[in-house]
Amino acid sequence: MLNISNLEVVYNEVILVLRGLSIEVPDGQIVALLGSNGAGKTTTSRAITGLLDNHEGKPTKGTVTWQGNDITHAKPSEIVKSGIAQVMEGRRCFGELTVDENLATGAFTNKSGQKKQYDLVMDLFPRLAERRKQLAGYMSGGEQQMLAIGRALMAEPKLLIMDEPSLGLAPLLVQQVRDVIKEINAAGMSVLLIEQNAMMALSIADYGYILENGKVVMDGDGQKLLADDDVKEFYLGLHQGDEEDSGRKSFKDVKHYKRRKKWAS
Amino acid sequence: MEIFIQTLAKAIALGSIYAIMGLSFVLIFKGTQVLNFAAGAISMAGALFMSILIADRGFPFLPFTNPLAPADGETAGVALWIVHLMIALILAAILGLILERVAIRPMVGQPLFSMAVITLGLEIAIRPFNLDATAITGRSVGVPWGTESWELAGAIIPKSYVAAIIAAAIAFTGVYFFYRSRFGVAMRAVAFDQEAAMAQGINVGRVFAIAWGLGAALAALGAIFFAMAPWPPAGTVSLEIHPIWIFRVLPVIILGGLDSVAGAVAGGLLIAIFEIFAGQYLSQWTNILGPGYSTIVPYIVMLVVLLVRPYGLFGTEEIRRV
Amino acid sequence: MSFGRPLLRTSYEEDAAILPTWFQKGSAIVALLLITLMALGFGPLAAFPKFLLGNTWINPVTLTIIFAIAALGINILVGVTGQVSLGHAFFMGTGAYTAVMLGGNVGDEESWKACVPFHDNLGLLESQGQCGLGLPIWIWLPASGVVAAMIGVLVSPAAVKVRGLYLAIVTVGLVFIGLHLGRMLPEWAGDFESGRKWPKLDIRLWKEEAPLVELTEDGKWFGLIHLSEEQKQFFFLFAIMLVMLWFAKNLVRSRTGRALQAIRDRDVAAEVMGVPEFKYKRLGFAISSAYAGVAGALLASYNGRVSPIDFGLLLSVDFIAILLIGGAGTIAGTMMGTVFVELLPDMVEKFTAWLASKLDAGGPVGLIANFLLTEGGEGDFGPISIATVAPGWPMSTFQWNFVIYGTLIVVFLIFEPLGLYGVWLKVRNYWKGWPFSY
Amino acid sequence: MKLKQLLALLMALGLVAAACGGSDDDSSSGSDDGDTATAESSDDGDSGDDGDDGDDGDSGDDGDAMEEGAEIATDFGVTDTQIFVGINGDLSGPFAALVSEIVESQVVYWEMVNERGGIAGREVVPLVLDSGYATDKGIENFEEFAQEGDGGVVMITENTGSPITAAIAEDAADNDLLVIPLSWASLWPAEENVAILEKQTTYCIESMNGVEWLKNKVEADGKEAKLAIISRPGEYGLDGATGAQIAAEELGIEIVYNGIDQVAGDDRTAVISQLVDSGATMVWTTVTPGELADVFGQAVSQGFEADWSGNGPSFSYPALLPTDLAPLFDQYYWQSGYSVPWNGNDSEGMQELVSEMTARRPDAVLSDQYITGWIEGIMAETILTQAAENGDMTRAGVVAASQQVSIDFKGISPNQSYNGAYNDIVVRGSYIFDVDAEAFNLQPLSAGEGSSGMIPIEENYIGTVAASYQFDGPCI
Repeated sequence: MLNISNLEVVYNEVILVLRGLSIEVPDGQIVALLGSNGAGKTTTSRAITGLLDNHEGKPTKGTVTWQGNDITHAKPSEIVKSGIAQVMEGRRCFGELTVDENLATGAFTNKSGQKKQYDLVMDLFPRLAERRKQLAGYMSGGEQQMLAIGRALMAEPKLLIMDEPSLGLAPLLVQQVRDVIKEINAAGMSVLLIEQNAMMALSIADYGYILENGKVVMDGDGQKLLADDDVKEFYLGLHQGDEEDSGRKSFKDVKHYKRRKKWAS
Repeated sequence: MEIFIQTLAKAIALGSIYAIMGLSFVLIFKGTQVLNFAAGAISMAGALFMSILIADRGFPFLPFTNPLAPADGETAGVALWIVHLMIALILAAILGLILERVAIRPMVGQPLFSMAVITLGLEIAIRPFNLDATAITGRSVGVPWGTESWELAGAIIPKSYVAAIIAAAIAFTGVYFFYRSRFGVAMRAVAFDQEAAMAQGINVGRVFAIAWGLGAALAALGAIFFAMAPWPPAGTVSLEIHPIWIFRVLPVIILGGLDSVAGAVAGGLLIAIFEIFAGQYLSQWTNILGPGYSTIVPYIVMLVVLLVRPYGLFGTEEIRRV
Repeated sequence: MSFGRPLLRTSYEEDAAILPTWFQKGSAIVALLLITLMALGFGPLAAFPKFLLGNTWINPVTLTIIFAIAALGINILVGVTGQVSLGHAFFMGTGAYTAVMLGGNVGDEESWKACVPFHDNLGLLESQGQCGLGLPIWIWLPASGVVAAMIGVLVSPAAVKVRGLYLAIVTVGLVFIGLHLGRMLPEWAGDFESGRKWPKLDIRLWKEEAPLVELTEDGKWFGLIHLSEEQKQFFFLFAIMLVMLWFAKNLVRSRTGRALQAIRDRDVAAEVMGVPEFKYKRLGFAISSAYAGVAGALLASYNGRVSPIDFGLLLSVDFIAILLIGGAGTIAGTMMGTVFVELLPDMVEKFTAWLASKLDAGGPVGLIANFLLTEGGEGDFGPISIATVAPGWPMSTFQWNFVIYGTLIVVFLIFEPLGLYGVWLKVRNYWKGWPFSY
Repeated sequence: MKLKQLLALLMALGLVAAACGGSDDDSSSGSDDGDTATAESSDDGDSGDDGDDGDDGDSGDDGDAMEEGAEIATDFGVTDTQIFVGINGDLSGPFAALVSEIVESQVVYWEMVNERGGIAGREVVPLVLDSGYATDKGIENFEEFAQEGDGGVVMITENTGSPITAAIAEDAADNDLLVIPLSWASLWPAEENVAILEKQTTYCIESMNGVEWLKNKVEADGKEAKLAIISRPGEYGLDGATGAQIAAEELGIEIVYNGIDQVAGDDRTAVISQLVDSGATMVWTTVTPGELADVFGQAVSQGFEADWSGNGPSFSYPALLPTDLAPLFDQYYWQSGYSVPWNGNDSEGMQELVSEMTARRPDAVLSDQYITGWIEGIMAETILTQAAENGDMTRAGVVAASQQVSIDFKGISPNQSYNGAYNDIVVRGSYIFDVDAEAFNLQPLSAGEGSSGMIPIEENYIGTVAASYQFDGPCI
């Protein structure tokens, strides 16, 4: 179980991004972390995986614990070794490496299980099996996303952090990614799903957190959040009373000042 | 005809030395995104290690002497010499590791040119030690074959030329296969996207260390073969090793493409062939071309190639932001 | 003016002001005042540089001013336009030689030795080649900038084709071609190592004998104030630097400056937004080269001598070091970087000499000196030998000076990769948020 | 508005400046000696430290000297107890290894002089600065030596390199500061360079002697004398090559390859190929040891056989004889020089040098560079002593004294005079050595044995060309 409590993260020693964030990812569950741009979602994933250093950020308060061990200041390689892998935002495939080599990098900490995981990934993504010798840089966005997920799976993680896996993908592909997540989860892996696409995320999440300005402002079961009015209005873009039009509304009518989020009052 | 063969042999031998040096640059650049301006200092230190081992028979501040070294006044046999060469390369690699740990590791993720200036600082700081160690006396690397040469169809080909070509071939093969190994793939991943590589659990620090260790060893290899008899320092380790890295090898690695192993070799050979052949066959035009014209031939070749192929012959076509 | 709220800008003019805050205005005034008094040898103020740089501190400081002008140029090219160039030395050389050709004395009987070149025996070389036209400074100084700028324009197409490190190395080629030209044309360039001499920095109206403003003799200026030759040159060059500084600062905050920065940040995006990439890269090269040319001309003039070998690759590399140590892209950073790179070696040298003089002083300083320094006697240990020659261990102070200098560069960049400007930013941000840390 | 403020500020500054300037206007040279004047009388320089912050090196100006300094007039760099001399050496640059040995022996020389009571009862303190062979640093160091306050010196006893010497020549004349350059180029007899003291044989004359000697050797071996000249760009190369050309012209030797200025850059293939093609039987080089090793090594290994020699700095036994080329140098190269090699004869001067150096620096390794530093020491001592006798140890007085002296090197090197027309006083003798790689064996001085491998063939050799050539100024 991953447990983040009261985490504060400061960039460049001046910019406070996370202000006492607390979330939990129980084993075997899919947890969604939602929020608009700049809410601190990606920072959260960096804080878990130890990548804050690259961005001049550091956790100043609070802890991240993983299966009882404090990993707040652990090195990325140690964290991956302990069973947390991530699919980074924007896929970040190694464009100059072939598909096989990309997958090999994913198994860097998992030398013994490399063969097993490789077969698993090839089963999961038949597309990749067709393009094993191709340079990753020349593949389409969807294929790259699959490669990125496959690469993360190569480490045989117990927790998979996915940062915006649906970003920039066609709806059909989003659907596919969603299915893959479910499949992975069904195999016993817990997933921390960081998304802007709240609909997609909440539809499969066991639990969800909504982040604003570096704090959790709302949390609850996936279904409960989906049903929440504020979530509907601000994250799903649905307006109350417009429901029969199913989301079609003129933005002329949007008067934000009229409605305040209840957590902001 | 003899002249042509002689010239060709010299060009290929010089190209081999350029290639070894280029490989050192490429390895470090690809692994750590650092353009290593300290290569001159590191390589000269490596050559000094060789000289100290084989000529002084041990470091003065250590209590024991080198038990393998040949007796005073004698030169080592080829096998023994190669053993010494290996030890010197290992010492150079250790120096590379130390420098990486002390000066480069804390800079992981910093801009390219900041790192380059760090290496420049290292070069400035290490150079006096090299100067002090060579002082005024010529330091030999104890080459077994000395100034001996072979005759081929009337052309005189020094054995050192052949040795340099063999060394470059071995170095190239080694680096080529290294790049296909587990660590090699990790290194290329780090080169492409450091953060993504970290996210895969690749220990970037270790990759940096390996790149610098190997790079330093290659640098020392280049310097040791450049310190053999027919080359300018005439069989000695001299401060002339410092400038060759910056002044003559830069066009080589740029021509080949900064991040290409094959490019380093091709660039080295191409530049050396142009340089040596221009020196040999255009010498009657010196009045027009100016004294020492062959020194700028590499740059002219580089300019022409780059205007046609902006990322060198084998470089990756990607805009590197600096 | 908004005291106490430095980031509150109520108008565009205020935002684009040269020195937007009262603090900056104030510190600029204080700095000017301090520098002026220091150069005039105002007792307590001059004691500080004297301690760091010795009695003749004004010479290295003046040299630093000249380097600062060139550094402003490279900042415009590398820091603002984002084109990494290692060819700055070449442009400085261009400016220097332009100045020599135009400002060097006419080769008549009574003029300088430079006009009667060494190489006239045996018909080895043309004899009258090394003479200039004897024009005054107000012609040769701008001209050297213009000529360097024109050559910069000629080079600039390469920047569109080649990028990043590749461009940096291509421009290295320029430096070597420059050196080669220097070797090929000794009748123009003078001897490769010792070069050619030429008249000094005086301001003349035309070619008359007595200068309008005397800069190369001790004496009174305008009947007002007695200054030494060094002080006069210092103030003159300092004034030129201020003008160049003002221009550079204005450039950065103008429409052109914004276009250049857009190209730096993402040239393709800038092009899409209607900023013509080639035009502005060309402009960046032209302006930067002009600065280099002017600095080169002043350097030649201040040294009294110009030779091809002075404009080698290491000079160019110096400027990259200046930019990075100072913090690329900002003028304040450039200035700080110049001071660091140009004056630090001198300071280190003076420091070790001072330490050596304290060897017998006792007290903590004496202890440290005793620990570090050795005279080479029995039982006297320490890494630094103060004997003049010390082959082997311990090494002489002269070699240690370089070790210390190199180490300082490394240590500094490790602790502050953003350069001196980054240090300043941290301090400023700290006080901005004080007493809240963020 | 902002501009106006700035202007107002500048005006204010100007006023302040004027006020400050006015206050110490009467002290002749501005700020620098304002505070030293007060410290003048209190301390009398007890310690011999050579830290150049000069905490106790008080310099009298004219007035003080008249009162206290009795008969001897002084201005800068000479106090009642100390004489400061400057050494502007390359201690970290390309020639650091050579120059640091030169400087070391000069320091030893002053130690010896001081032990004998100094000059005119004053201790001689050498101040050492490092130029790194960079012109602007060299100029900066010169300014430091030339200052008219603390840290100023009365003469510069060593100034490394022709370029730096050329750069400061004019300022030296302006400041009346006498300079002994570490440069044998024949540039300094010109009238403007009165403050630069040429020492020993010039490169030009050395080349004349060397070429003549080579010609005799080649012809004695039954070959036809065909000369190749190779030199590097710069005064050194030009001066040496010019001398060789003059000799060839006078002696009617055919120059089959004229490589003046050609040894430039890092790649010398062009020079080597032309040299090998030329069919020369004798080669005169004016290059550096590294360049010689390259050209010589490759030419000889391509089967080029000729007798080689060159100006002194072309060859360096410690740098070249440990190399694999040593047997080839032994066979084909003859070294030329300006003085007897280390322990090369029994003359009084040489024995003094050997015993003093050995006693004071037992760990130093045998080297001929000590001779150069020693010679500079002898020159400076002779000149300063003359100036003291004249009762004028001002800088101008020292320059004047340098024009009166004849210097006796006591058998180390041909004696030298500065008293007369250039053509009459120029030193025309040089030394020629056989390179003996077998004998070469460098040892610490204390070992008392070892050899540089330079076996003298000709001492103070004056060829017919050099003997009769009329010098009216520099060769080049």
